[in-house]
Amino acid sequence: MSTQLDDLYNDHILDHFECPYHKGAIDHPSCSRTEKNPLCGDVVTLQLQINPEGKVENAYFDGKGCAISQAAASILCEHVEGKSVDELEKFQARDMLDLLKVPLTASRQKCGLLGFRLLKTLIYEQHPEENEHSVSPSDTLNTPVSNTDNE
Amino acid sequence: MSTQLDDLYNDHILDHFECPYHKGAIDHPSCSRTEKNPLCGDVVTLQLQINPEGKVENAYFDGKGCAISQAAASILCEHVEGKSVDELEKFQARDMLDLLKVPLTASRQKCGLLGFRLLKTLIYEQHPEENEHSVSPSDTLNTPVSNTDNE
Amino acid sequence: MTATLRPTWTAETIRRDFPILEKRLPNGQPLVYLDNAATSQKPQVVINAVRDCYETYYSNVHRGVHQLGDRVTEELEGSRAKIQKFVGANEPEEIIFTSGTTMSINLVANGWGRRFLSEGDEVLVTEMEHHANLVPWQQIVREKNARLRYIPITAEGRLDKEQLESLIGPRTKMIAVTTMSNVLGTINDIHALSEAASSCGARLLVDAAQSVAHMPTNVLSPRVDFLAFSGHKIYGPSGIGVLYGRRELLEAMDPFLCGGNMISEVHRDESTWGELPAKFEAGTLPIAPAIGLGTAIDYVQQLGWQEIHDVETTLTRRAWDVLTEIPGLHIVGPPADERGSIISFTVDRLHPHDLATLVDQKGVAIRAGHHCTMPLHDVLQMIATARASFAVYNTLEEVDILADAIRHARKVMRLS
Amino acid sequence: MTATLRPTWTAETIRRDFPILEKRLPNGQPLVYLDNAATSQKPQVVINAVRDCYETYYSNVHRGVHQLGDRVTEELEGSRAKIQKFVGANEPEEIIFTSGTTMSINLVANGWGRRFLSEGDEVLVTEMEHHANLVPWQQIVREKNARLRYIPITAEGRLDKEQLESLIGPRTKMIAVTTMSNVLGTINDIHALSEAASSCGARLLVDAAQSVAHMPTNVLSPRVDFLAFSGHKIYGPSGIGVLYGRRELLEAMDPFLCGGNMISEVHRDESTWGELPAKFEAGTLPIAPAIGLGTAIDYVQQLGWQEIHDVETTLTRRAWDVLTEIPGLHIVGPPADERGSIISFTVDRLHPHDLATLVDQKGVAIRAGHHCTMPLHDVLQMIATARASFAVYNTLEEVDILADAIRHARKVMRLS
Ligand SMILES: Cc1ncc(COP(=O)(O)O)c(C=O)c1O
Ligand SMILES: Cc1ncc(COP(=O)(O)O)c(C=O)c1O
Repeated sequence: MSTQLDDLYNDHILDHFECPYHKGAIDHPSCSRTEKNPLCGDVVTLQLQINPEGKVENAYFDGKGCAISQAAASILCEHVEGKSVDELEKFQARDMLDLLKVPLTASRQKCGLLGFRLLKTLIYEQHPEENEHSVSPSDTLNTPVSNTDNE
Repeated sequence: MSTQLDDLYNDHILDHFECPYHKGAIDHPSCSRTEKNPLCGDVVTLQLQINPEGKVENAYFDGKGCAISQAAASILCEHVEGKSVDELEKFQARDMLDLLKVPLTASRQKCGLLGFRLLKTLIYEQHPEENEHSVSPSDTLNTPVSNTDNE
Repeated sequence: MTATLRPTWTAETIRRDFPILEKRLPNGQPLVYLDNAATSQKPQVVINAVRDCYETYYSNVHRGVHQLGDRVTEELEGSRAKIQKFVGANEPEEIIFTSGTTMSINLVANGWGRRFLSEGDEVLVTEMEHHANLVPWQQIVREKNARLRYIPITAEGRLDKEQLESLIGPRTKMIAVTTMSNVLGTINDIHALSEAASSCGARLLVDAAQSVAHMPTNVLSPRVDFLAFSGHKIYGPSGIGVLYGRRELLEAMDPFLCGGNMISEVHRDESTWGELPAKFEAGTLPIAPAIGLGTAIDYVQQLGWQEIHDVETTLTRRAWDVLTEIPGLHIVGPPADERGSIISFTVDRLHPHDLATLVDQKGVAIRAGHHCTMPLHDVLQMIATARASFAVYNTLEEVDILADAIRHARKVMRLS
Repeated sequence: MTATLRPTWTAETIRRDFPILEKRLPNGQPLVYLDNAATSQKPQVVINAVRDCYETYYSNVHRGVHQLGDRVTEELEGSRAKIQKFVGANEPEEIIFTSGTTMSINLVANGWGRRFLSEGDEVLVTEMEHHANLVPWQQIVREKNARLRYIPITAEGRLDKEQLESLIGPRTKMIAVTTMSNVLGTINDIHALSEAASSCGARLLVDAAQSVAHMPTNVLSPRVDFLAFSGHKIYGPSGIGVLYGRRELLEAMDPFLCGGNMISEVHRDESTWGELPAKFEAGTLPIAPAIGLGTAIDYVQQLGWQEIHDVETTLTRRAWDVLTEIPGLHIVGPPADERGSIISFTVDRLHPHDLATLVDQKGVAIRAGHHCTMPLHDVLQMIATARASFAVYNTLEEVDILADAIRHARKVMRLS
């Protein structure tokens, strides 16, 4: 149960939050997508430039929201560049959380995985035919908690 | 809380149940009314013959149901005969329960008061103008428990 | 999780789990609780689960930006996952927390019915349904100019399969049926009904309120579209119920209750709905009861279905034997071996309410009335019946006490 | 019953009544619970009332042909009578048990709205309503081709009375408004709204979810037609709520949920409805939570409204003072003296979710988000706010811990 939260906002996260990697827009992205977490209003746009060999040459994000969602998107962009679409298909939510290097409580995982969800959808759309009979991204992207709002 | 139920089905009740007083019908009653307790299916019809002086000359009931509802209707008929409408207006649920001479739990009071409810409505209808601004019978007839059915 | 912690148990050992069974009644008698079909008693573990929630980690769920919120959400979602496995559903999102069976069925009648029923469509129910699985359908078919039709029962209180064949057809859009009659004890053949539903493309809703504590529940074999039950009849807390619905259907349906939690975005004049299960869980859930229900399900699974079945059929057979010996006593419904642990009966010249009051003097709690099945009682041509219903903690001695109490009642009423 | 058993009490003495407040959080910190507007903690007497119900007299209500049934019905109806007096209603039959505020408002929107709203009619809400008092109205006005209109708020977060004047008219059929905003803390002038409603012949529904634990509730002066609240925000169990409705209205309305208990007679194709309150209480009620709510109400009344008000305004003023000293912190809504014990705020360059997570490290539970008031947040031009809300058991020290934790959060986030 207990998670040591003191480490959450460490230099790794805060550096990415304050000086994000590739925050902005690509002129002619191969694909682009925006998503919102209505609960906290986090918004992230992810844009990829994929070369004919199926490699991500450029990854940019834009958005606003909590430090976790924005830092995670920045860390994600840094990570995916140079990776092939095939490699990224194997990239799991767990791997994303590992990349953040900080313990996220269930309730904050949705923030940490917002950019990742976009990535998975974009990658999935690269091979829609192939994936026809496999699981849809929404099946694999369920975070542990259905993080809806209530009081 | 605790009520000694052993006395409930005593000779007074059972005699009235088995050999009811004035069970049947009057040919030309002054007023007549039937009511049902949907919970247990008890049905009672009460008929009164009221003379010009406002005295109940004859009271008959008919019906079927549990011993309590039927015995109580019989006891009621015995009691009201010879009483004036004015007297019966003052007759309260508490008085009816006293007449039964047995302790009724909240849940069985509806049975014991079924005939009484009819009486109150019939009496009330004798003077509708007078009563216009007073409480309606449904206000005064609420038994302690709303004895509806559920499981 | 479902490992048998009690490889062998008897009513005697299990009774210690239920604090109320050790108490004396106001009249000083020990309690003989035979009203389990109305609601069951709660084991200490369930009572403690509710208390522990309030005493150690209570807060609101799904808002866990704080530690308590994380913990309570984890517990609630853990309970949902238990229920998912318990009913054999594919995904936890198909499990909706409601306030009870009644609410679950109202949700479907409104959320599915208002959208998918049209003029001339037919909803098929049975003559043995509880009002909870009748009145919501009466209301929605009236609104939609659709029609409610009844699968009749045989003289022995079973569904009439031949009539079923002739009732289903292209207009049948929903078959809504109980798994176990709360009066007759009849266990319905859900396999046959599932096949009937698929043969005509209808949806199948099962009201598992009565069966869920007594036999395994599985929504995939035979496949059902909706399944409803209440926590309070399966040794769980009061105030919590469950609706299982297949994902595609839940996604296609309109929400029922509206408010917080069930939305994605609220604008001034319109809103968009949240994802499952939130879409159907408006407002603050019954948090502690929902968590307690998870504990109750653990408890039942630890007992084991075979063991539960053995204990309960022994009770039911004994009851059948000793009750049928009582002069003037008539049991409704199928034979002892083909029913759940419910026995409804009448005694000649002894009104069920008088009977219930009289056996109560001996500490025996049974029920009398129409048991929320007026149409069934019309078919039976009875106004009311008395009902004894058994649970895992009842004993053969209690069955004998019931029989003695009925004999005593006859004596008091001058019938013997 | 409402005799002041504690003529003087302080947060310190009262804290001992709440077992959770003595527990440590998973991270070892003491709990500073400032999320009371979401849900409040439970005193031992309430926890025990629920437990005692299960351990000593639990069974189903309104079927008391046995002793347990009589007892549990007496307790439940006793709780209803307490609630009746608590809200100042004329009759216990005007008190409907529901699963919560959300359910209560849905009941009115459907049971009243479906019958009494017509094309062109208007339902008036405010910009500060909780989704529970918005989305049900959105749905029913859409169904009826009626219209939802909003009473705007002023820059300080109060209802704009001049606008109110111009909004009401002959088409206004319902005014549905919160007694206290769960974000701004604003306490609305129900007197003025009650007059506005009678001036145009509209019904008035008040959502008392936020005020009910903090100030007296009375449905007769000023007169309101419907009043809704939840047990879990007034130190009561989860899973229970209340709807008060005036008898004439409840009698004229259609039922909402259908099933057992709410009927008088069920025939094959139609049913007749039971009397109040049963007509609106379909199915098995949340029995133990309903009884526990009665105990919670006793508890609050023993504290006394004046005492509660004094304690809570002291907390709110202190919070105002210490929070406004924090650089970049902005409070939304009216001044400390004119609000309930709720303070929502933002901190420049510190997202409310990050803030809530960071203060949680210090054991402080606050909330972050839109608090189920998206239209209000649109008006405020904010996506989310952080919210601290106080109850009788909070202390001035806790307020200071909150302020320190926010300062610490700013430091961690490199803002100071
Ligand atoms: C003002 C207001 N109305 C309604 C609600 C909904 O209450 P519940 O979630 O208990 O149904 C809340 C709290 O969530 C509230 O603050
Ligand atoms: C077969 C059946 N269906 C539905 C219900 C209704 O359940 P609840 O009252 O818990 O909503 C019951 C019990 O009351 C029942 O026996």
